[in-house]
Amino acid sequence: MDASLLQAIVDPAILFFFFGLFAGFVRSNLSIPEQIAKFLSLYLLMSIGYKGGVSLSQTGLTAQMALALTAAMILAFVIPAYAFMLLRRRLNPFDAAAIAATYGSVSAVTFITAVAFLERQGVSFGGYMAVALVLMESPAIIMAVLLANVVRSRSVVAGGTADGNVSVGKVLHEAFTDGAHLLLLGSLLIGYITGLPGKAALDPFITSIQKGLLLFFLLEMGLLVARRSRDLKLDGPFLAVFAIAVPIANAVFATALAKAFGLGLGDAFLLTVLAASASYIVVPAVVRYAIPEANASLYFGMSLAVTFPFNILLGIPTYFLVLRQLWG
Amino acid sequence: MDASLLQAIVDPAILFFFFGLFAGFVRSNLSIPEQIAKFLSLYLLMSIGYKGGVSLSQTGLTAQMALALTAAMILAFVIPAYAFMLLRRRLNPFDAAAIAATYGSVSAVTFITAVAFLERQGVSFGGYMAVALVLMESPAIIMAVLLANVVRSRSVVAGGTADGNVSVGKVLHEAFTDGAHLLLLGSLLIGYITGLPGKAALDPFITSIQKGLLLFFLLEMGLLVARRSRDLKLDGPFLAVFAIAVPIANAVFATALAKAFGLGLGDAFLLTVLAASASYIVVPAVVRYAIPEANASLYFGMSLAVTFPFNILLGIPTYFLVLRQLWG
Amino acid sequence: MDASLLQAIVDPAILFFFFGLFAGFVRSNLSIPEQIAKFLSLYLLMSIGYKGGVSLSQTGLTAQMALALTAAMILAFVIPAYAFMLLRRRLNPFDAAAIAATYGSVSAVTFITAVAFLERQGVSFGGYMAVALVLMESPAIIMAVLLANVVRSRSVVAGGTADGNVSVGKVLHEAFTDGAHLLLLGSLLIGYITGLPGKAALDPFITSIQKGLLLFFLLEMGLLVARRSRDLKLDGPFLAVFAIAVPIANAVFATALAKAFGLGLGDAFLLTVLAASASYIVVPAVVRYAIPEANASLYFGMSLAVTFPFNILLGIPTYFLVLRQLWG
Amino acid sequence: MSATRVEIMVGDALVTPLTELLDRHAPAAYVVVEGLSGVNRRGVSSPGLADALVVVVCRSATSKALLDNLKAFLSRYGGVAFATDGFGVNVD
Amino acid sequence: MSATRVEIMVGDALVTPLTELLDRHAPAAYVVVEGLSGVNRRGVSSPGLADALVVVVCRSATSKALLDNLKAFLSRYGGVAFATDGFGVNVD
Amino acid sequence: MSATRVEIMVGDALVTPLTELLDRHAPAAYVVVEGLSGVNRRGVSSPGLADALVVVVCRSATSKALLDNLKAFLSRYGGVAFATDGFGVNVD
Ligand SMILES: Nc1ncnc2c1ncn2[C@@H]1O[C@H](COP(=O)(O)O)[C@@H](O)[C@H]1O
Ligand SMILES: Nc1ncnc2c1ncn2[C@@H]1O[C@H](COP(=O)(O)O)[C@@H](O)[C@H]1O
Ligand SMILES: Nc1ncnc2c1ncn2[C@@H]1O[C@H](COP(=O)(O)O)[C@@H](O)[C@H]1O
Ligand code: NA
Ligand code: NA
Ligand code: NA
Repeated sequence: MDASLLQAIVDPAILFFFFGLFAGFVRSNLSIPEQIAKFLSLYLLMSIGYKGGVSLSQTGLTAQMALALTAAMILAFVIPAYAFMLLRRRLNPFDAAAIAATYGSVSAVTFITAVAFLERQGVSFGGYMAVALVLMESPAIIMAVLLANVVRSRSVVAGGTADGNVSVGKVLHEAFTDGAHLLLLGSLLIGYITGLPGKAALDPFITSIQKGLLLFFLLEMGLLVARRSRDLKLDGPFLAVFAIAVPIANAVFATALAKAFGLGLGDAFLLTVLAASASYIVVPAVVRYAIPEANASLYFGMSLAVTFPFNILLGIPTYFLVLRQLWG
Repeated sequence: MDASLLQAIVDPAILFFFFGLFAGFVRSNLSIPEQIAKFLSLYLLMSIGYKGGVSLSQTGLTAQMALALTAAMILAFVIPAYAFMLLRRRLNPFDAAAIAATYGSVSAVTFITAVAFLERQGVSFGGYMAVALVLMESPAIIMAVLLANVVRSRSVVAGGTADGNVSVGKVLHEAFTDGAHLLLLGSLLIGYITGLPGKAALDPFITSIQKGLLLFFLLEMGLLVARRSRDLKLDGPFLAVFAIAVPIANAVFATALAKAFGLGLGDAFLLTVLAASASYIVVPAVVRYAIPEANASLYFGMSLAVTFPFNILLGIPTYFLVLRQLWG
Repeated sequence: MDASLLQAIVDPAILFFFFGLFAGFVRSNLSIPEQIAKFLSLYLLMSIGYKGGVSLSQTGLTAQMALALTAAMILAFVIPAYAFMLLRRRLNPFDAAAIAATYGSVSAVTFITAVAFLERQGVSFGGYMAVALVLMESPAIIMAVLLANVVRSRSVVAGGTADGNVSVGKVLHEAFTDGAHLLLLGSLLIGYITGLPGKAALDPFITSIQKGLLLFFLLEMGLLVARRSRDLKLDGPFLAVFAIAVPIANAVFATALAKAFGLGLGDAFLLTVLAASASYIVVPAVVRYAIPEANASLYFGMSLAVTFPFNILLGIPTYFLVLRQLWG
Repeated sequence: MSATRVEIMVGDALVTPLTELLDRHAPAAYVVVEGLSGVNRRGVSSPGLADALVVVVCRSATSKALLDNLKAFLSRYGGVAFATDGFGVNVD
Repeated sequence: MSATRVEIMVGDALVTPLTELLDRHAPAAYVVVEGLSGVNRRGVSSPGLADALVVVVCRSATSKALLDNLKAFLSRYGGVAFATDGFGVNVD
Repeated sequence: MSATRVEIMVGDALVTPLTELLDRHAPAAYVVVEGLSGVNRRGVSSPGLADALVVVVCRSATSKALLDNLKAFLSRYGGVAFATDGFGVNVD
């Protein structure tokens, strides 16, 4: 690991994540108030979306963008499908569908961390990657809920009751109107409409102080991960391996696709990080309602307590090293 | 509507208000945490008041200011009185008094939006207009509570009980010490005392990031308006018409007064917006306690769900167009 | 008091503390939401610690620093010991131990206020004084809990039960892992590691908007002090005198030590303020659990409602005047 | 020991007068949760108009007088209360 | 007067469908406390996955139907409820 | 089915040891509301010294042992609890 990478890891926000882990493990009573943590996540989604919209308004629709978004859509459909088939061998269909949705979708905070990392490396990327983030969020949820519904109707045919069936329309509505998701979409659109003049007025809020707010959010995430990993019981190595191996496989898949589509280094890196990331805000909130049969401590715990820290601490620098080699 | 007006409407904060309306109407679970929303309102009141106080410390007491404040006081007494007489024909005296207080008083957020609008238009105005805002807040409440007390004592004479009577002293105390109101007053005073040197230190907080915080506040307002307007049952067209027509009438009245007093365009515009606005933070909080007989869903609902969006979306640009014509 | 001192008192943040006092005394319903207040305290601790760490990374370990920290450690052990002996004459041993811990420890917000005061006076000081703050926080707590444990075991010997005994290890753990304390330590360390490049990215958050956030924190403190001082019943003059006289005695003691050790004016002033300050965040939170027999309204009330406002309003300017004379 | 618990739902704006009323009865303990939505299906969370939940625990002996006063208060200003008897720890 | 109080602990994500269910029974009052940790010892407070406490007060007469519906809801989506009878003020 | 509900008011600083105690009894569910004012009329909301409300629902069978432990805990550290019996949904 060279000097610039080392310096990248000593980013204060990432160190506060480590510190949160430490505080959680020594059972400190340190905690970020609930509503502040929720607001910080809304703030981060808003600023991602808004900045993405603004860049979009500057570049317009380009070939590079069309390619990147096509690659994102492919990943968004293929990952949850293969993850479900893999999980189905060991788990009941509800847990399998829920975990597949989690890993098929993406993590906005992992994305922000990757963007900050790229900026420190001085590598450019397209503002439309925020659009890729938005596009990759929902398909996994929808596929998972459809699968769960199929399972439920089969058990009805087999003599069960249909009580549990959640209509597809209702779930599409849930997935689309989920607060976090909708805020991202809305901010993207507003960023696109208001463009650079709007951004100038908002910049002190969405750019200058972002690092400080991200720091508190990552501190809270560190605390949560520590608390969660104490409770997490994965019953054997399968799920533990899954939570590391599948992100890596997705990263490899995304990198290959990016190479095949001829994306630039920055875009390829962000696509790789998105594919490797697992959702722990939007998807759990929707799935808890849409697939209540699934065990939240599994899908939420794996994503938050294993995959998120793996990506933040090891994944991001490693993916970057490898991609720089391949693109170099 | 010319280009500069159109651009004014595509202000990001206003678009987030629209977005909040949309999210509320599609029943998204998007929400700004309660305590954050409360803090945002305290922040906005503090920064209005403080900046007003600082401008005051720069200009001192001028003739223009004396004229503007006199006009504000006239409006603050006349509007609730005529509104009560109008409402009394259709409603019980408690609802009439509560709604009159709401429309006789002012909305700080509508004022902030109007100030931001003026700044985008490059039109100057007196910092003392924040003083006008403070002056116009209380008289309506006090008049309404006095009216409600009169009604209560009459029903006692007519055989009722005097239990419900709220002493005038108590209400004056409530109106004066209400948190939002007092914070505005206190910040005005502190801004006046500390002047420009104090403002320099606070500027990054009260000016640079204000737009971003206002954006979240207006998003929350949009969500609230959508939720409120679903519940609002106005029983016939009278109150719906009232909630649009009275603000327009007040705007006309204020404009005429401003012209008669020879105020400048900026001051006249802000006076017009203040007169047209209805309170949905300070007055409902006081009236809920002081006139509990009144139906909160009426006075709060009309003000928040009808008059506030009307002023933000149509009123402000329209008043400006008209005034620019008249002052032109 | 000369002009520059007067101007120092008209600092907006201090005026908002006065305003909070006023609002509390007229029983306004003004209040800063709970979670916001908690977040503001985390924010202030983080930014103190982080900035301290960054200065430390710039200066490295110097003789001046070694002297200042030695003086701090002496104060941290001597003050709680003598305070306990003094208090033990009038109070039961649990209250005596709890109050001794409170006055033997330090107040981070008093420290921030003193730092802002120094900056306005243009007097320099060592960034390592944040380390002194950290060092002075814990010894008092640990001593007090040990004392309380001794008292409990004696009463067991005398026929009581040992139920109440809190193990020293547990208390050391509590004192060390208390959220506020740990955050200060962690931020100091992260500031030290990331140095100036890290600070550049965080500066808009931890420096530019700090004054504004401090203002809201002091407003909340003013409200709390007013509410607390209404409830505070000190049963005779002893504790009231203690809450003013002991801080002054500690200030004198710290000033003498600073002079003896040859510290510079800035460092001596901050050491004096630290010694004079009493904890009202960290210590009460730990003591409430570790010495539950003590009356929280005494140790918390005296520290918050008497000593904190005394230091903020009179102590800081007075200590400065005296020290400037002595160092002049 | 025998104790009574009274739970009150009112508008946020009424918390100060309500707790003043409670203090006159010196209950063993109470806590106030502010900033809620819901009361009377009219409740609306807004910076100016949210609801609150107050939970009071007191000795059964003192609950009658407290409830009488609460009744007058809530009928005057609006809001709902609910009382149950049960077993208390440290409620004396 | 005779009243029933139902207290419900569920995941935050379920508050909207739950209050829609409650509204169909027109209880005298309810309040919602969001952003909590704890339910079922699985509760985890996170920006995406916290728990909520809903306190409902209604006339005893209407509580039976409400509880039947709640039972189906909570068995379907998870969560716990608890009902007691007691004395209510303004619960009619 | 028959269930018991225990409501506890304590200082915020005591929430961690209290929930560790609760976890040993494996109640059906509990939630924690932090940052409150009010307990014992001494409660003061401050960044360092607020109160908390913990609501626990458990099977009636397990409530006796829980209450005994709670009694010792609350007498040691301060705070108040209240228990009632009632009807539970999903409490087993
Ligand atoms: N959100 C609320 N908070 C407190 N009191 C309310 C609320 N909504 C209505 N009320 C009062 O509750 C009483 C009965 O309300 P309702 O049964 O809904 O008509 C009336 O006196 C209202 O003023
Ligand atoms: N934190 C939670 N919030 C709401 N429901 C939950 C939570 N944890 C588990 N559940 C649900 O509660 C039910 C019983 O949980 P348990 O008894 O812990 O297995 C299951 O249907 C879970 O889906
Ligand atoms: N705000 C509070 N939170 C938790 N416990 C408290 C609080 N105030 C007092 N206590 C404790 O409650 C017990 C009885 O308090 P009291 O009856 O007010 O003297 C004592 O052991 C106190 O330590
Ligand atoms: Na993924
Ligand atoms: Na008006
Ligand atoms: Na001290």
